[in-house]
Parts: sequence; structure tokens; C-alpha cells
Amino acid sequence: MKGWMTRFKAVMALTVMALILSGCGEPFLSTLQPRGEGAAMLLELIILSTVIMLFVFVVVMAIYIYVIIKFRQKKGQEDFIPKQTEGSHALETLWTVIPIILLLILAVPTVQYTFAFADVNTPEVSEEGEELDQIWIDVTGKQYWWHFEYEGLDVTTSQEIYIPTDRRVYLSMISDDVIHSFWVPSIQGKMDVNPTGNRNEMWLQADEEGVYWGKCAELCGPSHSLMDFKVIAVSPGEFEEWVEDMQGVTGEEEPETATAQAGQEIYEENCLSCHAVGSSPNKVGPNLTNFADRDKLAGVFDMTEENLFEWIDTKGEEMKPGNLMVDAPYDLNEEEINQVIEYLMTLSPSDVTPESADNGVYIDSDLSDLFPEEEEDADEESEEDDEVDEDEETDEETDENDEE
Amino acid sequence: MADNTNSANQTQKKQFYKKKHREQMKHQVITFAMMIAFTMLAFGLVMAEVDAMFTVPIILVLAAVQVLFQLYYFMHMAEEGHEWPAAMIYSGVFAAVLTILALTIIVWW
Amino acid sequence: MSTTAENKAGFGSVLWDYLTTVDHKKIAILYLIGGLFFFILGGLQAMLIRIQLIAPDNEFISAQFYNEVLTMHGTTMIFLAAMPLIFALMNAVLPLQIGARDVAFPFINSLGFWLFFFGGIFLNVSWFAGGAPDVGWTAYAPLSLFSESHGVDYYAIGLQIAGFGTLMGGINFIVTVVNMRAPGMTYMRMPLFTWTSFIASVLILFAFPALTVGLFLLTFDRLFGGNFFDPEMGGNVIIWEHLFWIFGHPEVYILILPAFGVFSEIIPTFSKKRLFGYSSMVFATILIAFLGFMVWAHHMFTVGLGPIANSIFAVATMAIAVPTGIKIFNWLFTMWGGNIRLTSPMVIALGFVPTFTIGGMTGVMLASAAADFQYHDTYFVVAHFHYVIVGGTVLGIFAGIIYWWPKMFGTMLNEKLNHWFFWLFFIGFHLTFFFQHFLGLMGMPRRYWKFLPDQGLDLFNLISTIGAFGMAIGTIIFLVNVVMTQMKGEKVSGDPWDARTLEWAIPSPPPFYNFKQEPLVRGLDALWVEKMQGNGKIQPAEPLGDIHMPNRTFVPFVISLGLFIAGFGVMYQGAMWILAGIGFATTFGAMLYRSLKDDIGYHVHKEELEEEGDGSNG
Amino acid sequence: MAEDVLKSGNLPENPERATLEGRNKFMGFWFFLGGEVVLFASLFGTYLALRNSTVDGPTGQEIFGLGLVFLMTVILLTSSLTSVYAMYHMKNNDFKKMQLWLGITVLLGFAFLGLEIYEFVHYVNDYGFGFSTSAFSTAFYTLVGFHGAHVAFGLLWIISLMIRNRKRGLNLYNAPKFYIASLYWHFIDVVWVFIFTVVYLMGKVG
Ligand code: HEA
Ligand code: HEA
Ligand code: HEC
Ligand code: CUA
Ligand SMILES: [Cu+2]
Repeated sequence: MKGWMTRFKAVMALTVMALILSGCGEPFLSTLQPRGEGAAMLLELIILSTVIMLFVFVVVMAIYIYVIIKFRQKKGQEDFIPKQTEGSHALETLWTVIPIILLLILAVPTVQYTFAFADVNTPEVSEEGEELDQIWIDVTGKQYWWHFEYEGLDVTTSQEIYIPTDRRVYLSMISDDVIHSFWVPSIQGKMDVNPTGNRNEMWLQADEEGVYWGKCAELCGPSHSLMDFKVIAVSPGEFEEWVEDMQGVTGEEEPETATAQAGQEIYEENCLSCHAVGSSPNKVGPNLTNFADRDKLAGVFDMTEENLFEWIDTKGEEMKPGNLMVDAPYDLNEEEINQVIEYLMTLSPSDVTPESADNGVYIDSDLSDLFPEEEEDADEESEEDDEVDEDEETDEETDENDEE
Repeated sequence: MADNTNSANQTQKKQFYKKKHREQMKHQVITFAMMIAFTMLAFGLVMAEVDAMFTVPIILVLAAVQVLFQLYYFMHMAEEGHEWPAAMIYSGVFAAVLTILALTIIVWW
Repeated sequence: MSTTAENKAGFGSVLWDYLTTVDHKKIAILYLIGGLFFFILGGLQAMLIRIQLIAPDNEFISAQFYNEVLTMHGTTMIFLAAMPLIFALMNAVLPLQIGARDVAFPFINSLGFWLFFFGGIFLNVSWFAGGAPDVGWTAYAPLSLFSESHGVDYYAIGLQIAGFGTLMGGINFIVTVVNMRAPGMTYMRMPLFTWTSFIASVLILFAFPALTVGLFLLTFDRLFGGNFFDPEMGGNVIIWEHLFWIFGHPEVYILILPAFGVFSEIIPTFSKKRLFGYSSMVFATILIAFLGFMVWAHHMFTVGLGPIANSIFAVATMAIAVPTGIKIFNWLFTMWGGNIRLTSPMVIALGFVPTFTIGGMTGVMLASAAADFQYHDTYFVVAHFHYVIVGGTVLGIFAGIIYWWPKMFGTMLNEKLNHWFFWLFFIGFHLTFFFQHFLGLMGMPRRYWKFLPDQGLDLFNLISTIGAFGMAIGTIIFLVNVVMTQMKGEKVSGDPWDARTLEWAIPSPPPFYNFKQEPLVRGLDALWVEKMQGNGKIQPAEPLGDIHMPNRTFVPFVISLGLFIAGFGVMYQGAMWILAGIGFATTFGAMLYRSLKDDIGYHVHKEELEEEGDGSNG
Repeated sequence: MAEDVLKSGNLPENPERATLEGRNKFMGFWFFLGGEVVLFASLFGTYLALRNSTVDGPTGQEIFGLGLVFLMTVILLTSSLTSVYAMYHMKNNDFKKMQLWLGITVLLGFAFLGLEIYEFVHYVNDYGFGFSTSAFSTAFYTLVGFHGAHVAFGLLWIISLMIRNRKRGLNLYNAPKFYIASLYWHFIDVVWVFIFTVVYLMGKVG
């Protein structure tokens, strides 16, 4: 699908535009500095339409300025009565036909790309011509945080997802409460996260390692503006390592220091009802398996002890207005909170952290180790399809159960 | 605005109108009979449990025809002076069809 | 409001006069006052938004309050400011432009105003009753079901009441145009403002019922245990989105078409040329309205309707650029070869052309479904719609108010202050909204209470807030101008702009019966035709005779008041049901009274008319 | 002209459109009906989107009784015919007969409304099918209830017209009122035709 844009890229105006635009915004956030295939395609479309619009604007403004200068009333001409022209068929046809042509130029790639973005069923093909395994992540949007489950990998996390660079990762998205919208501007366009049976699907692909900011783009309550998340793109090898490390966590690991052990006990008593460490289904609060490695606390705050203390102490009441942790019934004193913090800070199962995204280390992998049972390729395809279908069926079942 | 014709003329006119109205009324009674027949047909199809693929389009068409009867015969939409009413009803139908299509087709489950 | 005769009358009798009036020219003034009031209110809310966003991580107002302000800003501006101001212009001008003595339904016209008024008040009572609606002007379910305060109930019921008013106003104007045109005023001789208002009214007729139903469903879900939007009970949240936008998209053309009409009057007048391509302008208007019904899902590209639906709606949306482009070029070529006078309405029209073009072009960019995945719900969209709404509708409204001010009040707003107003407002506007395009592209979603530091968003937000102050100062100058002009009260002639259409053929302000004798229209731009071919006066189509006028009535006020009261009962239920009883009894009682009591109006007799002297221009 | 509109007798062919006010009413009401088309379309669309969302509640197939609906349909269709008769006599300037036929129309309308209420009560009591049972039930009651409310309003309207004018006969002032009331009544019938088809018959077919 890049083919047709390449021709356009030759146009000087485009390059200039791209240069100007790419100066805009921060690389981890701006749609104008794409770091993934999706955002890059979308930027092409944005530039194409901008160029068309600039062309139209120039034409309109040229006539406009000419008219104002030329036909302004001159001194002594107050009584001049111009010819009362009725219209002109030739002109009117002209400005009907030209816009139609311009719109067609825009409409064709629009339709192409719209279909390209909706395609989540064709697996990618490696350089050797083999079909790659599709990594599916179940995304759940909740007031005001995000939950992620890696399908078939037994890995659960919240607030941040890790993805391998250079290949597509597929998302299947649903909401537990109101509508949210999942958006990682520098990697991919947004998609709504709806609460009904419909799971929206999309793909993500990052070209470069990095920590990319995600935003909730649909008004979902007071803390809508604080419902940020991160996409951490690491090299495939690092991703594989991360998955394996995460799979190892059961939540029962004993921390080393005594304070942390005390903290763990407090945690189990007060927090476990809503939070989890280790793979677990989506609960009331975020999964904390790799909490200590988080780039940000609750999506937006710096990961400092003070912030964490305030968060647990006030249940985030002022920090994230309307957040659902305020319902937590616990009542902890300063010491207990510090113990919990100490425990939480031990939750770092992997060496792969947000820092791995810019440490310059690149480890290659085709990730096939993560999907062992599908290694034989003969009937791999059908098997995989079956599995997806099965997943969908279970989803539907759960939905129905919910309704009951 | 008031009629300025003399009274002899008036009575004559009246007679003429009366006749015309009676004609119309005949049509309307026939229309009514057909509407009742259509209704019975529609109910009959459903009660007889004829195949749904067959029944649904038919009863929808029957309903549409009945509605046209109402509009054109009972509500006189065919008579002169009804150009705007017809235009507006059909514009309404246009918006209505789009609405119903949207709510039946591009609403997921 | 201002004529000396009325100033002498006591305040009480003036008030009573306006409470019971069925004169479209007075109803226009009521709409104008109501609309400007809500425009200032919505503007103050906009200022709160901009002050909150002046700097990153700002805590000027709380998150909850921000959402309330944001919702009320959008709702107030669209339903309570822009719509009534458009109705003000329509009421003031449309009957005069077609040579009618009155609108088709004077009673319903006044009912429409009072319903709007009480609906607007009802909505704003929420501020004092536990919190305003906080779910955005689009009130997407299920957030609107989750919202705990009664705010959303105020939204649903308030808009329901105001919406009935709008619907009635719309029907009134359609029938007025169809039935009340003066002899010779064929459809293809109607001024373009009349045409666009007519088509906008048709849009109202077909778009508002969808909103009515949507609001009923929302009310049922929130107050009566309905399950339309409750996924747990099998409900479906997408229904609301469809219904809202089936209404919502035509609504934006309801807002813009009359503004197009205003500029189509102003540009010919001040270019001293007839409108270029009149019939294609009419055709384009109809086409925009028609296409306007088939594109609503462009607000829902990211909802997950699938690529087929997205593509269809994307292409349909782009198509609207064609008829709109026809209009833009026709305006330009109306000026071409003309004799352009830079009066303030004309300068505003000149400000409108490029501004709206930019807004329309970003609209077409949004219509590119895939690209909208990046734009949707960001400040890019906010920039788009303020460019078309403020740059189109609001400029159109202000241009129209200034242009027809002499016709409505018989006085002339100070030109110098008008120019000051325009330039401050215009420059402020571009400062405010131009950079928001980039904010959106740089990753700032809309409806954000805060944005974070170190994300490169600080500077443009700051500029945007500064610009908003420019708009505020501009608006204040306009208001000052209004007050000063009315205090001075200098009278002007019936045709101060040397204009072209019928409304300028009668005195300013017009007598309550508009035309002493029905005018005979002999061509497009009726007055201009007479200026060129005749003695500059419109020929009468009938000999002087009695004029039939409707009686004043208090009933519309009472009907609306009843619904206002009933709204509280329906919302609070329990013991408050009694309010619902009282309210509905009042409304239906008043309706019954209206339909049982003969009201055949009265006559202004020929003799009285003769005494008043020449009713024509000058 | 004003006062003569109250004189009865000697009316032109289309008394409902003989005065400007009458023509306005006539047009305005037709346009209003155009808007009503969209209103009901929105309700039908909503109903169609939700008609399978019965959750735990009963389905339409289980509860709809076609016999009753058929009876209701025939009653309403007949009332449409009787109101045509009323207009027929109006055009012939026969006020008494017009009142008579309007009276019959009203009676049929009440019969219809009574059956509808009976139907709803029956669903609630015998099937536990209330307004809040499921999204389907909410949509059903809203759609059919909106129609019922229209019927009720139409009845009140026609009755008040009949009572108000019982003594003074037909004139150019009230003829348009009677005429648009009868248009309204036909429109109610139009909507019902779709209700019995889309809701009941299609619901029964499944
Ligand atoms: C007055 C109101 C108004 C007007 C006139 C328009 C006009 C248009 N709008 Fe806009 N729109 C809004 C008000 C308006 N809009 C509002 C309020 C919203 C947001 C609602 C919300 O979410 O809160 C919105 C949102 C909105 C969206 C959804 C964005 C999103 O949420 O993701 C889209 C997408 O397609 C869109 C498109 C268009 C288009 C194509 C036009 C076209 O009609 C524009 C046509 C005009 C031109 C194109 C310029 C002149 C033409 C030429 C000079 C000819 C040549 C041009 C070309 C060949 C391109 N609008
Ligand atoms: C007609 C429609 C209309 C108009 C005219 C405006 C006008 C303005 N709007 Fe509005 N806006 C909307 C319709 C409109 N808006 C809608 C529909 C939304 C979406 C809401 C939603 O998301 O749900 C929105 C959202 C919106 C946002 C996005 C908020 C967010 O997403 O978080 C912003 C932010 O900058 C904004 C700003 C402004 C500004 C600065 C003006 C300015 O132009 C205002 C200028 C006017 C004034 C400043 C008045 C000044 C007068 C005084 C101060 C006088 C006081 C003096 C005396 C009493 C003597 N608007
Ligand atoms: C009522 C359920 C509930 C209980 C009990 C609860 N929490 Fe939370 N917690 C939440 C929710 C919901 C969030 C997400 C808030 C948000 O971001 O909107 C959260 C978020 C957090 C976060 C930030 C997570 C992240 O990924 O950045 C931390 C840390 C946290 N909770 C710690 C605790 C601790 C420690 C306890 C017990 C002492 C606790 N919580 C008890 C519901 C709960
Ligand atoms: Cu979630 Cu906004
Ligand atoms: Cu739109």
C-alpha cells in the first residue's frame, strides 16, 4: 500500500511539508513524527490531503486578493453601477469539476487505507516467506486505566504494554464501563473501546524501540485526561525475554527484606481484592506484576516514593479525581504504607524495563519460541484460525454470562 | 378570498361537488375493503407459519401498499394542492429509511 | 425595546407587550436578546476552559467542574446561542423579504420562542441543583447513564423542551415561505437568505425528531428504568450515537446555511452587483441539505463500524465540498467586477470567506476516514468546528445583526466600533484556533481537563488562551456599541445601505403590519429592479384595504411555563410528582383554552392606514 | 373577512383550504407529519436494533397474541374509514352527519386504546414482561406506547373539537381544524400498519 504514495513523495512540496511538520511536537507523542507503520501511513494521507487543501486555498486566496484590490470602490466612483452578471456556465462547470477530481484523488487512498487498517486477519510474512505468528493482546479500558492480557501467553499487565519492534501486534479491545478510545499517536490511529459485545480490533507496529505515550481519546469521566498509558517497543529478543520473565511470576514470591515481607502481608490483606501480581484476569484495579518497572505511576505521575505514598495514603482522590480506588476500604498508617511501598518496589520480575527501549541493545528473534505448539507449519494456519475462533466464542460466552 | 359567485351558480356547483364526493367515497370504501383484505392476508401468512424468508418481504410490501392507500385515498395526497405535502412526506421517508437502515445494519451485536 | 413611544410607556406595559406579542419583529428581538445572553454565558464558559488550559498541569478549576463547563459551553453555544440568533434573523427578515404581512403561524412562532427560553433556563438551573451535565454536548451513553448528578436529566429535559420550540419555529418558516409570498415573488425570485432559511427549516423538520427520540430514550433510561443503553440488560450504546448524529450532522448545516444566506445578501449589496450564479446557489443549498442527511457516521469513524461503512460515509462526506465550493466561488465572482464598499458587514463577509474555507478544508481532511483515526477527538477537530462555526455561523450572525440592525431598530450601529469589534474578534479567533490544529496533530486529545508538561503542548495552548481574550474584548466592544447606539437613538431611513431586496422598501423599523399594501414583485432583487427600472418604489399589488392582524396572547408563555414546571416533577419524582401534575395541567389546560377559544384576530382599517401616510420607503 | 369565517353554511368545495389561515394549517400539519415520519422511524430503528435483546425476559414470539392484534388492527382501520366518512360529510357541508361519524371514530379509538391497555396489563401480569425487563421490552413499550399516546392525544383533540363546535356548525374557521384532526387520525393508522407488521407479525415469524 505504500506504492502509490512513493510516486507522490517525489513532489518537492511534499518533502518541504514533511520537513516543516516533523518539527512539530515530541517524538513519543506527535502524529507528525511517526515511529510506526500505521502512523506513517496516516501521515502520508494527512500530507496528501494537506497538499490538496493548500492548492485549493491558494486558488481561492488568489482570486480573493485580486478581487478585493481591484474592485474596491475608488474615490469618485460611488455612483458607478457595475454590470449585473447573472452567472457563467463555463466557470460554474469548471469549479464543479475540478473539486470533484481533487476529491477523487483523496478518496482513492482513503478507501484503500481504511481497508488496510481494518485488516487484522492476514498474518505477516517473514523475509523467508513464512507466515509469522500473530500476537494478540486483549485490551480492556476501564475508568481510568488500561488492562492488557497477552492471548495464549499467560501474561497480564496494566498501564503499559510491551511490544516487539518491526512486526505487527494485534489488539482486541473492549471496555468494562464507559466508552474509551485507545490512541498511540506516534504509532497508530485511535480506535474506540466499547462496552457492548463488539470487540474492536486493530494492529500496532513500531519501527523503532521507544516508550510511546498512549492517550484515552473519548470523554470517560473526570480523569479522562489522566488515562494515559505507554507502549514500550523493545527488540523482539528483549520482548521474548520479558514475556518469559512475566510468565514466571506467581505472586507468591517472598521479597527479601523484612519490611517488604510485612508490606506483602498488608498488601495481601488490603489490596489483593482489587489488585493482582502475576497473571490474573482483569480485576477492579491494575495488575501490579511489574509495578516497580513502570515508567509512570497510575499512568501519569512520576514514579517517586512521595507520589506513591500520596497515592496510597489518599487513594488517589485528588491525584486522579473520580478514580475507583477511593472505594478501597483500607485504613493504613504511615509505617504500613511505607512497608507496602517497599514491597511494591520489589515487583520487578524482568530486566527488560522501559529503559531497555533506549539502551541501544537489539536482540533479534522470530518469537516462534513463544508459540511452541504451532511450530509445525503444515496445518498451522487452520489450527491458528480455530484457536482465534475459539477465543471469540469464549468471549461471547462470557458476555452472555455477564448479561445474565 | 370569499366566493363571489351568485347563488344559482352555487347550487349547481354544490350538486356537482356532491356527485364528485360520492364518487370519491366509493373509491374509498373499495380501498378500505382492500386494506382489510391485505391485513387478513398478512395475518394469515404468519398464522399459517409460512416460511419466514417468504413471509417477511411480503408482509412488508403489503404494509407499504396499505400506507400508500391511506396517503393517496384517505388523505387525498393525489389531489391538487398536495405537491408540497407529498414532497415533505417523501423527504421524511428518505430520512426515515436511512435511519432505519443504519440502526439495523451498522449496529453491531 | 427602543423606540421613543415605547420608552415613554411604563416598564410593565413594555414587558407585557413582549410577553404576549405575536409580531414576528418583536419575537425577533426576543430571540436576539435571549441568544446574545446565552452567547455571553457560553463565551464566559469558553473563557474558563481557556484559562484552565493556559498552562500545563493547571488546577484553576477541578476536573468535574471542567467537564460541566465544557458540556455547557458546547450545549449552550449550539442550542441556546447560535440557533436562537439564527431564528432572530429569520424572524426579523424572512417575512419582509417575501413581502408578507406576517408569518404563517404567529401563535406558534411565539410558542417556539418561549419553549426555547424555558428550555434554556431549565438547562441552566442545573448549575444550582447539584451540578450541570458533565458528559460533553454529545452525551454519549453509557457515560451519560453513569453520571450521578441530575445534570444529564437537566440536559435531556431542557433540550427536549427547547427542541420542541425549534421544531415549531422550523415548521412556521417552511409554511411562511410556501404560502405567504407576495404576488410575483416566485421561488426563483426569493432572496438567498430566504432560500437558505427555508432549507434550514426543512432540515430542522427532519433532523430534530431524531434528537427528540434520542432524548426520550435517554430520559427513560435514566429516570424510568429503561434499558436502551444498558449493556447489562441487552441495551446497545451505539443507538444513541447514531440518533445523536443523525440529528447532529444536519444540525451543523442548519447552523451554517442561514449564515451562507446572510453573506449572499451582504456581498451583492456592497458589491452593487446581483448574486453571481443565483440558481446554482439555490441548487447548491438544496444539495448540501440532501447530502447532509447521508454523512452522519463521519463522526463515528473510530467507533468500529467496519471499513465498508467508513468508506461509504467518507466519500459521501467529501461530496459536500463540491456544492460548498460552488458557493465560495460564486461569492468571489459576485465581487468580481463589482464596486465594493468596505462597510462593516462587508468586511465581516470578507473575513468569513477565507476562514470558512480553511474550516471546510479541514472538514474534508477529517472526512478521510483513515486519517480521522489520528484526528478524531483531538484539538484538530476542535479547530475544525470552531473555524466553521465561529468563522461561518457566528460571523454570519454578527454580520446579519449589523446589516439588519437599522431594519430591526431604526438606528445604525457605530461603524468605527463595528470595525474594532471585527478586527479584535477576528484576530483573536485565529490566534485561538489556528494553533489548535497543531495541538491536535501533536497528540492533544479534546475534552482534556489538563495537559501534561514536557509534551511540547505549552506554547500553543498559551497562544490559544491569549487569542480567546481578544475575542472576549471584541465581543464587549460590540455590546458597548449596542448600548451606546440605542441610548443615542439616531433614526435612519428605510434603506440606509442602498440595498436590493424587499425588506428595504419599507420604513425602519417597519410598521407592525409590515406592508401597507401587498407589494408587487417584478424580479429578483425586487427593490433593485425598481431602482433601476422604476421610481425606486415598490408597486402595490392591491388597492389600500383593511389589514388582518392576529391578537396578542399570553398562552404560549403559559404552555411553556407548564412544561418547565413539569420537567422538575418528572426528574425528581417522589413527592415532586405533584409538580409534574401541575405543570402538565397548565400546559394542556392552556392548549385546550387555545383550541376552544376563537381567535380570529382583528382588522386595521383602511381609514387608519390612510392617516398614517405613505408607508413606503423614506 | 374575519368575522365571516365564523358563519356556517354556504361553504366552498374545500372549506379547509378556503382561507389563508386554513391553507397554512393544512400545509403546516402535513409538514409536521413529515417530521413525525422521522420520529417514528427512529423509534422503529431502535426497536429493530433491540428486538433480539431479550436477556432473561420473554421474547416477542412467546407473548404476542395475534388474535387481539388483528382485532385492534381492524378497529383502527375501520376508524380510519369512519373519519373519511366524516370528512365526506364535511365537504358536503352536512355538519350533523360529520359529528356522527366523528363520534363513531372516537368510539372505535377508545376501543382500540382499551384493548391496548388490556394487552399491556396482560403482558405485565401474565408474562412478567415489564418496561424494565429487558432492552427488548423497553423498546417495545416505547414504540407501541408512543403510538398509543398519539391515539390518546388524537381522541382528546377530536372530542374537544366536537364539543366546542356542537352548537354552531361548520364554518371556515373550524373546518381546517376538523380536517387536520382527521389527517392526524389517518397518520396514526399509517403508523399502526407498520407496528402490526414489524412488531407483531415479524416478531411472531422470528
Ligand atoms: C457550522 C458547522 C459545520 C460545518 C459547516 C461543517 C462542515 C463540514 N464538516 Fe464538520 N463538524 C462540525 C461542524 C461543522 N462542520 C462540528 C460541530 C463537529 C464536531 C462535533 C463534535 O464531535 O463535538 C464537526 C466534526 C466533523 C467531522 C468529525 C470529526 C471527528 O470527530 O473525528 C467531520 C468528518 O468528516 C467533519 C467534516 C466536515 C465536512 C467535510 C464539512 C463540509 O461541509 C465542508 C465543505 C466546505 C469546504 C470544503 C470549503 C469550500 C470548498 C471549496 C473552496 C471547494 C474546493 C474544495 C475541495 C476540493 C476540498 N466535521
Ligand atoms: C456555536 C458554537 C460555539 C461557539 C461560538 C464557540 C466559541 C468558543 N469556543 Fe467552543 N465549543 C463548541 C461550540 C462553540 N464554541 C462545541 C460544540 C464544543 C464541544 C463541546 C464538547 O466537547 O462537548 C466546544 C468546545 C470548545 C473547546 C474544547 C474544550 C475541550 O475539548 O476540552 C474549546 C477550547 O478552547 C472552546 C473554546 C471556545 C472559545 C474560546 C470560543 C470563543 O469564540 C467564545 C467567544 C465569546 C466570548 C469570549 C464571549 C465574550 C463576552 C464576554 C466575556 C462579555 C462579558 C461581559 C459582559 C457581561 C458585559 N470550545
Ligand atoms: C477498591 C479496589 C482497590 C483496592 C482495595 C486497592 N486499589 Fe489500588 N487501584 C485501584 C484502582 C481502580 C486503580 C486505578 C486507578 C486509576 O488509575 O484510575 C488503582 C491503582 C493503584 C496503583 C497505581 C497502579 C499503576 O499501575 O500505576 C497502585 C500503586 C495501587 N493502586 C496500590 C494499591 C495498594 C497498595 C492498595 C492496598 C493498600 C490498593 N491499591 C488497594 C483499586 C483498588
Ligand atoms: Cu477513558 Cu477517556
Ligand atoms: Cu458532521
